[in-house]
Amino acid sequence: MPDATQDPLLEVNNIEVIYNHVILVLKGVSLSVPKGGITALLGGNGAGKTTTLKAISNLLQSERGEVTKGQITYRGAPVQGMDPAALVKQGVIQVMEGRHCFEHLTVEENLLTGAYTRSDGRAAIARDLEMVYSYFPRLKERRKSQAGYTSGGEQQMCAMGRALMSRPETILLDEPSMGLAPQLVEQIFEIVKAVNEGEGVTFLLAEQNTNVALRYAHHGYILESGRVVMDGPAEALRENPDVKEFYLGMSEQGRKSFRDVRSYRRRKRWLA
Amino acid sequence: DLVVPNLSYRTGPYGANGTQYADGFNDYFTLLNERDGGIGGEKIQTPECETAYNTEKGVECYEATKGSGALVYNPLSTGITYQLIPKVSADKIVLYTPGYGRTSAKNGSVFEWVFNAPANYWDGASVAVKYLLDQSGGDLKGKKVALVYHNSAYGKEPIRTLQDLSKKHGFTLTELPIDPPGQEQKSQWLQIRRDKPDYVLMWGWGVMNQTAIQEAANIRFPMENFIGVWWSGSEVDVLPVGAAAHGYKSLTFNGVGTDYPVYADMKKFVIEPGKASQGGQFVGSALYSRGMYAAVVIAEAIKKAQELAGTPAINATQLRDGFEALGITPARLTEIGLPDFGPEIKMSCDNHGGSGMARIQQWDANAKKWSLITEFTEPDQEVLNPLIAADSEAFAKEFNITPRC
Amino acid sequence: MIATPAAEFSTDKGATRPVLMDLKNITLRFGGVVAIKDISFDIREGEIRAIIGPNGAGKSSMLNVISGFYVPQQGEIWFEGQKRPPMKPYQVARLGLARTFQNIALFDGMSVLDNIMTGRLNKMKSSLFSQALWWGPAEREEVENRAQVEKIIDFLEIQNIRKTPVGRLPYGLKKRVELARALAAEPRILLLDEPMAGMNVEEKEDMCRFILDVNDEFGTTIVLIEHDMGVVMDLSDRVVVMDYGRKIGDGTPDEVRANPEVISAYLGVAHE
Amino acid sequence: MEFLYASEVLVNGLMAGVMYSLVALGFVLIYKASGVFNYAQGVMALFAAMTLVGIMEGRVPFAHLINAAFGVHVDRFGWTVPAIFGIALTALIMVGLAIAVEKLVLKHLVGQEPIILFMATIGLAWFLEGLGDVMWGADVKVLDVGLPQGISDSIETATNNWLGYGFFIDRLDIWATVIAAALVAALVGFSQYTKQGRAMRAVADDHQAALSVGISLRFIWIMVWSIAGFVALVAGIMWGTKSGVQFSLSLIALKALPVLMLGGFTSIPGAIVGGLIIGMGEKLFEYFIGPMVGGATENWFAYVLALLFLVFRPQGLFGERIIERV
Amino acid sequence: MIYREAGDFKTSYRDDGQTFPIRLDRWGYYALLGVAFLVVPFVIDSYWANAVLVPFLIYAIAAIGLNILTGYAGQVSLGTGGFMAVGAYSVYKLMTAFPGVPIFVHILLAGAITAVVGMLFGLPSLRIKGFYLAVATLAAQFFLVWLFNKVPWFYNYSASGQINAPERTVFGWAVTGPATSAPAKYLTCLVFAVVLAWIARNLTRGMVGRKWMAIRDMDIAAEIIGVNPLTAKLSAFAVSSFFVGIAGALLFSVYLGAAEASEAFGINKSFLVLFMIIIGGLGSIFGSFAGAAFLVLLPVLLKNLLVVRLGWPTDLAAHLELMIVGGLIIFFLIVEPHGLARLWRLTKEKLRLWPFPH
Ligand SMILES: Nc1ncnc2c1ncn2[C@@H]1O[C@H](COP(=O)(O)OP(=O)(O)OP(=O)(O)O)[C@@H](O)[C@H]1O
Ligand SMILES: Nc1ncnc2c1ncn2[C@@H]1O[C@H](COP(=O)(O)OP(=O)(O)OP(=O)(O)O)[C@@H](O)[C@H]1O
Ligand SMILES: [Mg+2]
Ligand SMILES: [Mg+2]
Repeated sequence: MPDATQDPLLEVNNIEVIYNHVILVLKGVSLSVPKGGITALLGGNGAGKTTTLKAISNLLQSERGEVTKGQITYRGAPVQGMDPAALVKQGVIQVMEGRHCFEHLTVEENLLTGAYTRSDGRAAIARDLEMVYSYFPRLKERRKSQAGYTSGGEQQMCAMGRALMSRPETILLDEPSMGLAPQLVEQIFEIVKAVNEGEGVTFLLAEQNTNVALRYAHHGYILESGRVVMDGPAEALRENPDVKEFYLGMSEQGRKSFRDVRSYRRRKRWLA
Repeated sequence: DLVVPNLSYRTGPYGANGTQYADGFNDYFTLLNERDGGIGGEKIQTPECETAYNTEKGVECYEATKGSGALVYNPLSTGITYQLIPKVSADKIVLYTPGYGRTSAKNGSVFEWVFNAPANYWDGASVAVKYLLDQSGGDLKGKKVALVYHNSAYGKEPIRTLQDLSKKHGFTLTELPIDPPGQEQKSQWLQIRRDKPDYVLMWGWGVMNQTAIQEAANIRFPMENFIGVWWSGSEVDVLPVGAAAHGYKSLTFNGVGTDYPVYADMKKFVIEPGKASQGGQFVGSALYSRGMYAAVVIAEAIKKAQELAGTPAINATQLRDGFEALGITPARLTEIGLPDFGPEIKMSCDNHGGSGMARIQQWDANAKKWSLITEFTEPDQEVLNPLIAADSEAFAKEFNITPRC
Repeated sequence: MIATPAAEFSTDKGATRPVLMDLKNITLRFGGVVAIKDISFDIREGEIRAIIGPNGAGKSSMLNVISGFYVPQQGEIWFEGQKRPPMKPYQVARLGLARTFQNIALFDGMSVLDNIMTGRLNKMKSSLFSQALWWGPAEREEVENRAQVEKIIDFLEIQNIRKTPVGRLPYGLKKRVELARALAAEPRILLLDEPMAGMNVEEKEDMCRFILDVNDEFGTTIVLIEHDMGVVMDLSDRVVVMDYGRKIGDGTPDEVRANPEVISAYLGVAHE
Repeated sequence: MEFLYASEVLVNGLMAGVMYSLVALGFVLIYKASGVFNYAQGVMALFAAMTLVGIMEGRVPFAHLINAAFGVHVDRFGWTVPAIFGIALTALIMVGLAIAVEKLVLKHLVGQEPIILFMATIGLAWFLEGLGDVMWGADVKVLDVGLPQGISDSIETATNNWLGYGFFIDRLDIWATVIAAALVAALVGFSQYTKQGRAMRAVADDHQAALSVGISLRFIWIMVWSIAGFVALVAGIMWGTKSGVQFSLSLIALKALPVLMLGGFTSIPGAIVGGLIIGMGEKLFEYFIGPMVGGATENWFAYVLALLFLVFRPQGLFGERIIERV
Repeated sequence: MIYREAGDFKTSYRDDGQTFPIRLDRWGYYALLGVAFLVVPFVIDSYWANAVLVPFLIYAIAAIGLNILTGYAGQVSLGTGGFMAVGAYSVYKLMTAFPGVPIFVHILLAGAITAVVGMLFGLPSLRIKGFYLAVATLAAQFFLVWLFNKVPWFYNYSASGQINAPERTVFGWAVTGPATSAPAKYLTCLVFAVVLAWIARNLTRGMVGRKWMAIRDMDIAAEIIGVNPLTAKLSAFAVSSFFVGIAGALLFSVYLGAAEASEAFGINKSFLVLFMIIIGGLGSIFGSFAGAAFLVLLPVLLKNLLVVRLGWPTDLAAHLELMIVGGLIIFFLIVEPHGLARLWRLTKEKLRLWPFPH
């Protein structure tokens, strides 16, 4: 199994991100994503997961955010300032949080835009389209409808499928499980696993569903208020008592009912 | 120095027209300054201010220049004129609006500060009708006349006069408004095609003129029966239409072309030394000539005012007196080097509008020039005077003005 | 999974309370797509009613029907024993329905406080004219309602972001603000569309606590769509299961969990 | 007879409508590709036409500025350029303009709300208007690229023989119709069936997502603005030939707006159908009803007509359905 | 750390809701009002009044009006010119028909009439949205101008269709007509601008304003949580038109003194006011003032610089002015798409943190 120290494909070095010139969001985040691995980025709401992913794929500019310190390298070369499209050509594609399908395009057209940067011919693209449909049969049923009118889950599949269509080397997945039925969550992660193992695609995924994420990931980083507070191999994190309590919802006696957590408690912070 | 601001427009929808007029206006004063050292020894300054034919900018220009001792304004815009009439009356500055502006300003006893000699729109309408009478052997009974007009204060001015004239002479009048800028006139001209009027009159400005001439040609309307007001009779209006515009007619109250003695001096003192406004590219054009004509009248009035006041450094009130005592005879025009360039003007305290005479010019598309085809004709004062009296009285009542003379 | 005594209590609650809203034979079509196919179920006073089902099953559409945004081609809605005439959504809101949305529908240009205040719009009656003058009745009313809203802000622990424009908030907090807005309306029925999507366990626990508190303290009836089975099973009194627009199950969590059709269509495997 | 008059008005209205459509097309393209309502489209037509005349007549660009700054007297180079080269050169300049617009304006406004982009195009319109005037002067220019103008005699005689009433149809309008039809066919094919066309529509929906799948916004924008620039050039040529190249040319944008509204901002065929309906409607209305209400109804009538259509179809006749979901 | 809010505690919800929560702002505001009312009238001359301050104040009123509709309620309108014309012609008809009634009453009534007309033209907004609506409002623009041009009753049958404002006085001071002094013009407009800005502020901080903003941000969600789109949109149209109508009435009666519908209230006016609010900042009352100041002052400044100072030919200056204003609009949008108001707020946020960068 690949681990963080060997052959890092993508490296984030102590970056700082500021929105709107005044809001400091990331306060020195470092990550390293090994080639062929699945790396999970965990953390609560507003921890800065999305921001980190956008910093990598250079999508911050359009939100008036900027990386003010630190460095991001892909295959050893810095990517800052690169056109996002150029990055996709290099094989890094992001599945954005909140789906972001092209509403007025049909599901199939959405998928085809994923293949925009490819130049390996129609046949190959058609083959991959079939592959995506085989992963997500529901999409095939809805292929002719405008994406804007499909349900939340269908849109999530569409966004995933669209990314796969670009035959990427690395996929940045932002909250893939959000809004999906439990069965489908497992399915999506199975697909991630299959793509990872079968085609050697590297994944960096931001996830709230720590449970599943840590089951499929090889390595995990935990982010809080813009800082990495913990990282390690997935199994190690799974066993960590703090992670267990705050991210997996387990107490010593195993999973407890949501009905029972009624009393107010202050969470322990790694960093004050 | 004497200050005569030039509120011009060289941009916007009417920039192409305004530029030529402003050039003529500037160049004549440059000529006086260069050749004669000004008027009565006082140089004339013509600080220019761009109004873009926009009333608010016009007001800004007026306010910006009036402090410098401005004597007279000539904004070349009916809209701005209406804006300035109350202001000049309060500030006691002369407003000179030859061939445009408020027609009833001819009544000097109500409009103390406004002059619109040699002719106004109602004069124009009447002269045009007289010409039509001439053309149809002195009788317009049963004839049909269509008026194509710029749908604005300017274009609406002649309507009432024409209505009265149609009653008097027994022709029917059809009014066809065109919204500015007026690039689309298909339906109006197809109406003309259907109704087959004998004559078409036009009160247009800017791109509307040439579109109308083009459309007239498209429905094969005989050009010689199509007559524009003086603002619809410049090269800008006919050149783009090409050969189809041949024979188109318009009113005018000034001469065109460079066949006047004054141009020898103009060439020597202004154009060749490179002092001409915009490099002198429009010298002799219809609008250039009209701008120059306005400058001539103002210069003559200044001269008169200097005589009356006994000092060359006159103020605006003295200039008003100069205007009211102004008389420009054919002899005087010849003396200036512009023989037969404009009608005779005789003004007084209550007549601020001169004789109202105008003539007809016709476009020769082959030679690409205008030629004058009639002599100066008097308008039908019998019809016009009551109209002017009524309109100015209404204004006097609204603004509590007691007639002066 | 440990069975909780709460589940039994809730069964009881579901069976004995009077019916507040009754949906009868609802069918909803979009062109060729049948989003809801002849579904009937009821909602009882004070219960927590969950709707579950795979993606695209028609759950959100169902909420839209209840809140009057979609008009079903067939079917009737009975509210408090009376048939509800055709109504505009804002009229439905006046009956005492409030909701949150699957794809957060906050007013991005406004502060958190203003967003929550909009929840009280049916409680504030001062006229345009008196608001223009401000001094006097309008200001008094504003201050009174502000006090109510502050209670909700305290309750949901979002004091520190009161004045922040919601556009800048992270996902989880947005969800909480949306809940606050819905609560501010003091609704009879609260419709929640995936309120816990994109949250980690700890945050879900908080959210559950809020939901249960609302239900307990104000006796608010709650309709809940959620994909986290843990949450659904622990919280709800009765569950409706939808699949492809059909109803395939209705009953207590335990009954539903044991329903083979539900297992095959949605849960995948018998849930832990 | 009255019927024949009316049908002549109708035919002329249809043709006028085609002329509006030429301008509307440029709007549609940019709107489709970037969700930007490009206020500068009319000015682009003016600018293109001015440049074309300037090149063909061998005018010295910025002559006026140079003269004012250095006290010299330059005006013409003294050569003339054939229309076909002039058009090619102008098209190149419009591509240059597209690149400049992308680099200096759009690039910095990725992901902003439509109204902000709209505003930026207004700034652009002002800038271009000033630039055109400074470069080529504000005089009325005559444009002649060899398109025939004036009444078509053959149609007149043909209809005269057939109906006993000669229809007056401007040959320029016939040309406009042919050119517009060709443009529409080409553009529809492009946007529906090619990869770039699809990418263009994707960009219109969601800038961020488009970026994230590797569509280069910069490329798409340059491409679309270049095409729109070309369409503007075509419109400029037609209108410039019709009524001279001058400031008022930029105002024909106002005639294109109701066409857009009616046809739908996002639909290329809509631009043409909208143009036909508007042209026909306003001409017939002015012809029949105008005289009763005092005339000059065309400006508002076009808008009111479009408004009535919109009340029934808020996205215009062919516009994409406005997606309303929560 | 001169500019700060620390130590400036609010102890009631009332205080918390006030217009200028920071003490320094409040003082600055009072000082500005003091200068505007007590100093400026004594130093103003007719150039400053007619070319700068009066148009600035009038456009600020119109901009606030349009900002209510577009910035707060999200309904883009290009009918401002037409609505200003309604205000102008209403006040003209009222002034000439009832000369005895105080002019302030006429101006307010003109606003009210415009409000009714605005509501009428606001009806399509229930179906039509976004740029479609913007273009649809042009129907109002063109139709209204046509109407005032065509029906002689509106211009009292004058020969040319021009309307002229007769003289009317307030406490013996002429505020309309040619004899009006510069301070009188200025003060009249200032009173209206201040009172209307205050009303706009009240409306936008209360529930009405929230409903408008809710409709703007997400109309469907707003309707589902209980906003009646009909009343919300129509009230926005009404209030907005009321402001715009007053601006039109002032423009005609106090500022220009004479007007003609198609020239003074053409489509350009609609665009100009829209530019003002976008440059100034959508959804900001301060922004309305800033935008009006920017677009009134900049051309005057540029003209004075290029023509008066540098002595360039006027046409070249006018063309360059277009280029510069156009370029500056783009520049400002790039620097801060949310307008001058946001730029101002960001500066303040930085000042608050100063000397620390974050
Ligand atoms: N465009 C923006 N402008 C200002 N602040 C922003 C912006 N986008 C995000 N933020 C702030 O950055 C912080 C981190 O946000 P981010 O979206 O990266 O969190 P996240 O970890 O992805 O959270 P979630 O799990 O809720 O998606 C948040 O506090 C948020 O308020
Ligand atoms: N306005 C609409 N027009 C067309 N189709 C629609 C519309 N709204 C919903 N649908 C379709 O109806 C079906 C049900 O959608 P709905 O959003 O209710 O699903 P859901 O159960 O909420 O799914 P999810 O869990 O993914 O949110 C989907 O197939 C969707 O594409
Ligand atoms: Mg996130
Ligand atoms: Mg849903």
